[in-house]
Amino acid sequence: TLGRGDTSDGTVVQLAADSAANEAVDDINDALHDAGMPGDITVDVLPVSSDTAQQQYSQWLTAGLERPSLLRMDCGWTIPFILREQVANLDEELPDLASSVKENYFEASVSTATGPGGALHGVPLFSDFGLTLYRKDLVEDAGFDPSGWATGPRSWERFAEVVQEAQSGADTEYGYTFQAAVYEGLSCCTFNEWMASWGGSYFGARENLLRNVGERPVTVDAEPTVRAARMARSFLEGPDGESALDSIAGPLSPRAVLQWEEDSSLAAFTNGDAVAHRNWPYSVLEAGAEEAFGEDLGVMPMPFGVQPGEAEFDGMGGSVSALGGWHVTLNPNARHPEAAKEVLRAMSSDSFYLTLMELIGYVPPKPDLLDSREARDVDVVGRYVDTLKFAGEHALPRPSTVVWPIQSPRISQQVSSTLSGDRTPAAAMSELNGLLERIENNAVQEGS
Amino acid sequence: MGNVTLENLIKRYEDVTAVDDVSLDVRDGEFVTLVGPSGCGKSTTLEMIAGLTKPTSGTVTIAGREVTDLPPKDRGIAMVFQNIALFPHMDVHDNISFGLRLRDFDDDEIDRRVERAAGTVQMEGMLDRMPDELSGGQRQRVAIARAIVRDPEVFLMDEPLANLDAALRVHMRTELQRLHKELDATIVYVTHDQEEAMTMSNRLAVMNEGKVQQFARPLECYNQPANAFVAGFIGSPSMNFFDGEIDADGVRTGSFHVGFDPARFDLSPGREVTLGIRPEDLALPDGTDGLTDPTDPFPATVDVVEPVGDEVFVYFVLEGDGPEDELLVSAPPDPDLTEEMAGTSHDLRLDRACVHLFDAETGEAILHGLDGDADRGEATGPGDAAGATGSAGIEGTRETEPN
Amino acid sequence: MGNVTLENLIKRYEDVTAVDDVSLDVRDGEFVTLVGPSGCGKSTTLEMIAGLTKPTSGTVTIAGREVTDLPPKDRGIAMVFQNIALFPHMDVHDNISFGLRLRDFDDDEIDRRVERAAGTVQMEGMLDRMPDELSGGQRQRVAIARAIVRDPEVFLMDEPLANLDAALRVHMRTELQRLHKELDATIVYVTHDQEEAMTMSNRLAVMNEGKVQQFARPLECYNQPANAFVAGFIGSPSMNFFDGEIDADGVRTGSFHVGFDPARFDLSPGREVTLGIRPEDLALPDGTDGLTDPTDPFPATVDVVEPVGDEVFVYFVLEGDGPEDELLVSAPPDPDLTEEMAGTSHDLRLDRACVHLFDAETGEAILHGLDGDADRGEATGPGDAAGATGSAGIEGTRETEPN
Amino acid sequence: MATDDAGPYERWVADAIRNPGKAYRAMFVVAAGFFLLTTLFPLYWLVVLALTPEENMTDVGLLPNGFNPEAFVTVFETVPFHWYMLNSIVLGLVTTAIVLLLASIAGYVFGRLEFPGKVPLMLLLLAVSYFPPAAFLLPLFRLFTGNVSFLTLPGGTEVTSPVLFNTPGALVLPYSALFLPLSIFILTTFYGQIPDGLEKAARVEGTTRLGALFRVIMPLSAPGVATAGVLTFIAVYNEFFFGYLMTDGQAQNWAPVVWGILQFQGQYADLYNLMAAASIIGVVPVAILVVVAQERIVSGLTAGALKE
Amino acid sequence: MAAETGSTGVQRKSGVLAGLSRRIENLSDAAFAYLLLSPMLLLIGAIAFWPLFRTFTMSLHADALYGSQQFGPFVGLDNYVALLTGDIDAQLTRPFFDLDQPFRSALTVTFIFTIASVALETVIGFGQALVLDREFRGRRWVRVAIILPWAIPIVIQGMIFFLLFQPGVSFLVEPLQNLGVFSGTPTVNSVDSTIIIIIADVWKTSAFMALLILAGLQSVDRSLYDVARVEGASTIQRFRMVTLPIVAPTVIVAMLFRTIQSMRVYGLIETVSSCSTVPSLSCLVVTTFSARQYGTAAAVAFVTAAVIALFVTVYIVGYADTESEVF
Ligand SMILES: Nc1ncnc2c1ncn2[C@@H]1O[C@H](COP(=O)(O)OP(=O)(O)OP(=O)(O)O)[C@@H](O)[C@H]1O
Ligand SMILES: Nc1ncnc2c1ncn2[C@@H]1O[C@H](COP(=O)(O)OP(=O)(O)OP(=O)(O)O)[C@@H](O)[C@H]1O
Ligand SMILES: [Mg+2]
Ligand SMILES: [Mg+2]
Repeated sequence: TLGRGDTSDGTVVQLAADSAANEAVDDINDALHDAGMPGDITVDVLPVSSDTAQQQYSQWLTAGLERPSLLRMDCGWTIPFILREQVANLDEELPDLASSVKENYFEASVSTATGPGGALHGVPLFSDFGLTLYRKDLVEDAGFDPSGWATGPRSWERFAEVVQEAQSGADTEYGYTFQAAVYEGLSCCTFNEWMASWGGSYFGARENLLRNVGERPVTVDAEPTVRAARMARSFLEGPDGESALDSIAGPLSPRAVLQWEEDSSLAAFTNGDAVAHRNWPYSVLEAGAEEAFGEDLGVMPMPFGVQPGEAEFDGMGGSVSALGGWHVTLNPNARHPEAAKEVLRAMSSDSFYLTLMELIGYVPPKPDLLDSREARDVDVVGRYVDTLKFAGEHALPRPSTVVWPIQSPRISQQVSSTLSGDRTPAAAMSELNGLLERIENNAVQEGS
Repeated sequence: MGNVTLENLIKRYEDVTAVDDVSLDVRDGEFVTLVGPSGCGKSTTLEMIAGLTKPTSGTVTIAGREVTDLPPKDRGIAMVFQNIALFPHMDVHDNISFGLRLRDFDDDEIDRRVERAAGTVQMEGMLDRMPDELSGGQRQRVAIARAIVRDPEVFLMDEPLANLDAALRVHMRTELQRLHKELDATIVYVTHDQEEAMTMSNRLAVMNEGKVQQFARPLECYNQPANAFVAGFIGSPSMNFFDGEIDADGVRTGSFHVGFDPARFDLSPGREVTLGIRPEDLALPDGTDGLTDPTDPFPATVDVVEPVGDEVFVYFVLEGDGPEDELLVSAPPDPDLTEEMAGTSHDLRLDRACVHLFDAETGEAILHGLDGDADRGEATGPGDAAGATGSAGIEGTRETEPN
Repeated sequence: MGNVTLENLIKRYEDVTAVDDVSLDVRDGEFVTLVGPSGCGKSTTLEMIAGLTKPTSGTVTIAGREVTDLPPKDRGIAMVFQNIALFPHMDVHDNISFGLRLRDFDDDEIDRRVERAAGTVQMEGMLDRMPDELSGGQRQRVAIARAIVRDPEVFLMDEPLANLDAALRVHMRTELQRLHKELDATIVYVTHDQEEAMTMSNRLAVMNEGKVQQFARPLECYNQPANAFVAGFIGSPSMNFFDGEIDADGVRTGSFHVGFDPARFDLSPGREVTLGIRPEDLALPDGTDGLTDPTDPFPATVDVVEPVGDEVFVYFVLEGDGPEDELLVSAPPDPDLTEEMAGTSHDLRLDRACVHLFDAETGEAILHGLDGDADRGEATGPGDAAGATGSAGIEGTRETEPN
Repeated sequence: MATDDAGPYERWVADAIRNPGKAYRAMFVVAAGFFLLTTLFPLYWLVVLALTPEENMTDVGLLPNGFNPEAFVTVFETVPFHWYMLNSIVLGLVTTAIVLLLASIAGYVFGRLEFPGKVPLMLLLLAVSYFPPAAFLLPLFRLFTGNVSFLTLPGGTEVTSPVLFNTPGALVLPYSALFLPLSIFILTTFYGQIPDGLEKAARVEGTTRLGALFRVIMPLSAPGVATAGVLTFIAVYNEFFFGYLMTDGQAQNWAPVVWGILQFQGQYADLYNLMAAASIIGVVPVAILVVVAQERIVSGLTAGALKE
Repeated sequence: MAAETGSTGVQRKSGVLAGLSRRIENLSDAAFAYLLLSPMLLLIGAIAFWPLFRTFTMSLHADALYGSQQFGPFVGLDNYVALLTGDIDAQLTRPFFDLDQPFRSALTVTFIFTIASVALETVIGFGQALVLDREFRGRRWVRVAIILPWAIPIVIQGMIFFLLFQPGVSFLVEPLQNLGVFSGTPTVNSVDSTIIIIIADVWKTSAFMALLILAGLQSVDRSLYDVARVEGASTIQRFRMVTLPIVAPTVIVAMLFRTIQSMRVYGLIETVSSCSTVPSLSCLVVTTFSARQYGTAAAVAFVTAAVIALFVTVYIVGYADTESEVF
């Protein structure tokens, strides 16, 4: 290999993660050693692109490769690996750690790393939640008082009103921006949040989301889902738009959102073109930086449609943040399993989570830790830990079962087609319902 | 040991038979020329000897070894191609030395040999020209140099001098002959040039339509052609032919009669024959006294007189009862032979010794040289004929009586 | 109106001057042949007439119009290329009809013309063969057909018959001459074949090293060559040359002396000359009585006797004080001339009327035909010389006295 | 004819009609200009992107919003980009060499020999390129990770395929196999057009049939060979599918340059300016290399090839 | 006798080698051909045909969404039947074939893309090649410029065109929308995206055509042009009657491969737009593949190949008519 070899002595544990982690590999090793990882172990980061990681892991694990020993997996697609028994069962490998995780971490996060039998297969590395960022200065200029918004979600009607007035007051280009390109983010998150906040659900009650494929009901044609779609039409077209929801003020959002993913939408916000914006915690770090909006950045939980009690499906309603974030799983064929376990242990220490929070802005997956002094002391993000904690507690995982990769594109297509006005929300959702049902049924046949 | 033996070689393309059962035995050190009309299969025969074209059937033996299945490089041959085929991406030096470099000769030896070969073809100054910077003749000379630089046992040359001017041809002919002697090489040569074929070869193979018509020494082909085709093909200008019929006391054509005793040659009256006589064997009216055995005179009108430097061609039209026969006489230059002669009528005579008879149907030669005097009947062959063609009976060899 | 005028044409490549100040005036309907040694610039001249090569300087005028800058297609020419260059992706029919199709002839007309042209070159049966299925001569015939099918005003032909056998050549020659007459076309022709050049052309342009050496009627080039180069180049076998020096009563070479009165031709003794005599103008010992004005005999030894069908070449070695001179005599076939003669010694004589003198330095002709008899001094030209070359003085035209 | 008062344009037109060469020249200039503009514009925009500071990545016009050439440096700071490039170049060269060798031989066979089964074989070869790369992936991955066993020895040990994952073999082999058909077809057409006479001459001079291929036919098809080489090299240089599945993406494991570029795809943020800078860095030297190489190959094959 | 054997400087190869080489030279054309092809066939066999065979067997099995097995039980041709009858359309990002939505079903999108891009590329590539075939100053740099797009990785090509048509980022979107050419969000509109992808493809791969055709042009025997000029052909006629037929085999090969490549378009779509906006056949393969529906993915791959084979047949039949060097 062109003379570039393994230079370190001692045990090297390879961790597949993103390039950001790769850049910070020295700090990460220091933090891990501080957190009790034995000195003769070092972690080597194998950067993988988040777009391709799932596919690659699947190949590697199927082929029984020994490296990487640890894999960073999106909470959105960890479960299929668990179901295929391609990642180690931590209840067996690290029982003490497993039980501590189950006890102390955000429930939503843990649920996406847990197998059907309840066994833990991954340690959450950080959690992500959908947040609403807004321009405190503009909102205040428009005569609203945002104090208390940090943990007190607004209703969608109220939110739209505030945004519209702030927009016309400040004459920004857009009011509310979010991600609605035809991609996973639309089905897992943007639309899921809207739908759940109106009490709707892809598959009925919350407990169905991660299990019972084929037996669970498909419920996207229910009224709350259609309502969520109509709300989005109001965002784009205003209350008078075709099949829009007249209670929602608008228009607030450019058609460009239909092409936007996280980064493109965030750019419009940080440029000062929008009043409010939906995004993940990393965006807080960027928009809240001193050279951006600093203290003028407000963050609040996602607005709600109906209260939890009024929700059509169990576990829905209220402010709902889509769950993101990543777990670390253990390769069952890992080259140095014991060392890898040591790394996992160190990774789940509070000090390590806090270091990540400082270094990269990763949100610790433990509510208690978010409450701590140390967390509040962290630059920028520290200001918003209350909101983060609230969102974490109201997080909703995507239904990432084995059929989710098949379902997700169909959902984003249908949602996009109705957002763009190609089809009415009712028609699109009812067709989607049919499609999802067929996929579920098919999966049952094949699974049997 | 560079003899080349072809046995029953046949080459068929989809719808053409290019070479049709050719057998030749070229002796070691012999210079054999293939001649024949365009498309008769000469190049194809050479290519089969070289191993470039696989015969449909038949065998090729070189130096006593059957090589029918051997690749060209193992046959110990060199070849000059009719289409020249210089490698366009190499300069003259590299073209000439190609074969040597393949054989890992050392550089000095290569340069020495290339110099010599280039000298032979008078291309010394142009060793680093590319082929497209050469004239047609220069290219051909490079192709010759490429073949001779290697000193193989057998040379195959396909019209190697076609693009060269007279002086260079003469020079190259001498050089090839020198080479032939010095190297003791076997050469199979294709040319359309009569003079080249006649002067250079030990033997000629006259081909037509894929078949060998005659394989013999050049003068034998000239004097005793095996059939009408060979007679007409060898010799330039071509032999004059007349349709004739044997009668009781000779042969009659549409325009004249040649008297002889058919019985002496076992010819029965009524047999249809073709009578042939070479232009240079005919004498003009005032030269007829030199003839040994002249026929009766017959009238002819001069059509065209064409001086060609060292010869003059006189075209006559014969008067007769059949379709108008033409007759060409070639004579040495003479100030009397001018174009003004056209239209004048003369009485011509033939020398019986120079007449060739062929079967009208098969074209096979019946006899070469007649003899009008039935009294001298006991001789099978004529005596000292004044012409160069004094021999009779196709199987007879040339007998020259001392004078 | 197809006259072609070249004025001071020069073509230089990086290091070679291929054509060096050529001026020619080819009259409408004339048949002009360019001859000259390989690489002398014939093809380059044709290409400049065709417009394929841009002259370095000079102008080309065709049919009265200056065309130096005109593309080939607007010059009204057809050309046969020396390298043949058939389109490999077209069959014979399409190759021949290429130019017609460009001119939107209708299909019937095209077929008619292609048939005729193919007939002329005897390629009727092969119209749908691809070029790589043809023999060398067949390809060349297609190339000729492609040129003649179009009836342009000017034909340029570069060695069009190089690959054809004698019979076909004769046929093609006749056809080209017929075409020449019928179409009244102007033809500029390149050939290395003497006979072709002599018989077909109205005028010859003899070139050497890019320059025109003589531009005159064929027999004038033969009989009164402008310089030693032309003398040596025209005529095959080539003229015999001897270095000589004028002395008081003639010219002396290393081996013999030709007596005449130098003063009569304004030649001062001591002048160095080259003496030339054609092989066919020399008579063998027993033929010397036919000479009109023989010189003193000089001894010579027969080296080689080479019969060539209709001629016999006899190579002599002369005895003398200088370096050994060689002499070639070409004689009509004769049964006495056999190879056994080699080594025998003979006394030779020259006919003074056939001697050519050239300046030793410049090569320019001094005079053609001597006259040994000082008494007949008043005559500028010789009388009736028996040879074909009976004329004296370079400016003199051939005078034939009636006999 | 142009008159004195005719405008320059009319004069030009009149001139062009008289002298069509001039019109062709003008057409040529216009065409060349058009091609240059259309091919270069997106590239120019790529440069603009590379120079635009990351935070200004909105409303990028014909000029960069701000000027930040640092991206070109950052590229090397963040990832060992030069190593990725080198990997790709090495992989490209090795693959190109293998492909040219095998395709030359096959091109010779298909272009110049007649034998039974020729057409079906060519069609079969062509069929390889009908399949999306994904169709090869699973079995190949198993093959290259030692998961395919050929036979079980009497002792019970299995002979398995070698582990090529993360080695150049895992890339060069599929690249060679998958890019072969194109080169074979290209070379078949080129070799088929070389006149027989030249091959014959070479064989008489003493080459074997293959010798004639390498000494005469290939040099004479130099433009075709060079083109096949360039197409293969660039295709390998840019190939991603196998590049990303047959290595783990680390520079020391032979990951190709596209991996390097994709390293700038973060979890949420695509660092467009860095990706743009990286691709310019990756592409320009290669394009120039390719052009220079092509001229060298052509002149090398045609002129100096045999001055050994 | 001065035969070669006696000459100085000749090195005889070792007997074994010489014998071998002679035996090889002696083989019949067919045996020789197969011998020469064997390394190539071995490579392709192991790296292409064997995996394809495995994939084909996979296509005869059901998908396995659960468990560690890659595919489920043997189902015969069920996957193919389901695909062609539309039974599994629900599981595909877009239907395999649906005439009601030509721009949204894989087969039609693939056809539209292929025909449009190959046609444009051929014309433009030919133009570029003709420009490059002439001698002029700076030709080398023009050639660099024309080759450059071909050297751009697909990800980057996709990024350029994605950003060029990204509202908010590019200066192009608004004017185009105002002109009514494109919608405001072209990369999520199927028709707009298809056009953009065609443009992007033409931009990049015309160079492929240009390079190949250029090589073809450069190997035309120049003396044929001389003949054509004397015969009276104008520039255009020379092109049509000499150049074109002689480079035709090269152009056909180039078009053939471009067609095959276009029929498999995937990466460009995924980077400029998305598989659900512009579904191509390969998109279906990749999306089902990444959803671990290996059986279905394999079946779609083979159907894709079959469709391409049909297309290719058109070329081969058409080409066989015009006489061939290739087949
Ligand atoms: N492209 C070129 N570059 C350099 N020299 C050239 C080029 N083309 C021709 N020559 C030279 O110009 C001279 C004249 O060439 P040309 O082809 O006119 O000769 P030619 O009289 O036709 O001879 P031949 O009878 O051998 O065909 C030759 O010496 C040739 O080598
Ligand atoms: N590949 C081929 N396919 C079909 N016929 C062919 C092929 N090659 C040669 N021929 C035919 O075979 C015959 C013999 O060709 P060959 O080249 O041997 O003739 P040749 O005697 O050399 O004639 P020339 O003097 O014209 O060169 C010709 O009629 C020719 O047309
Ligand atoms: Mg021949
Ligand atoms: Mg010439």
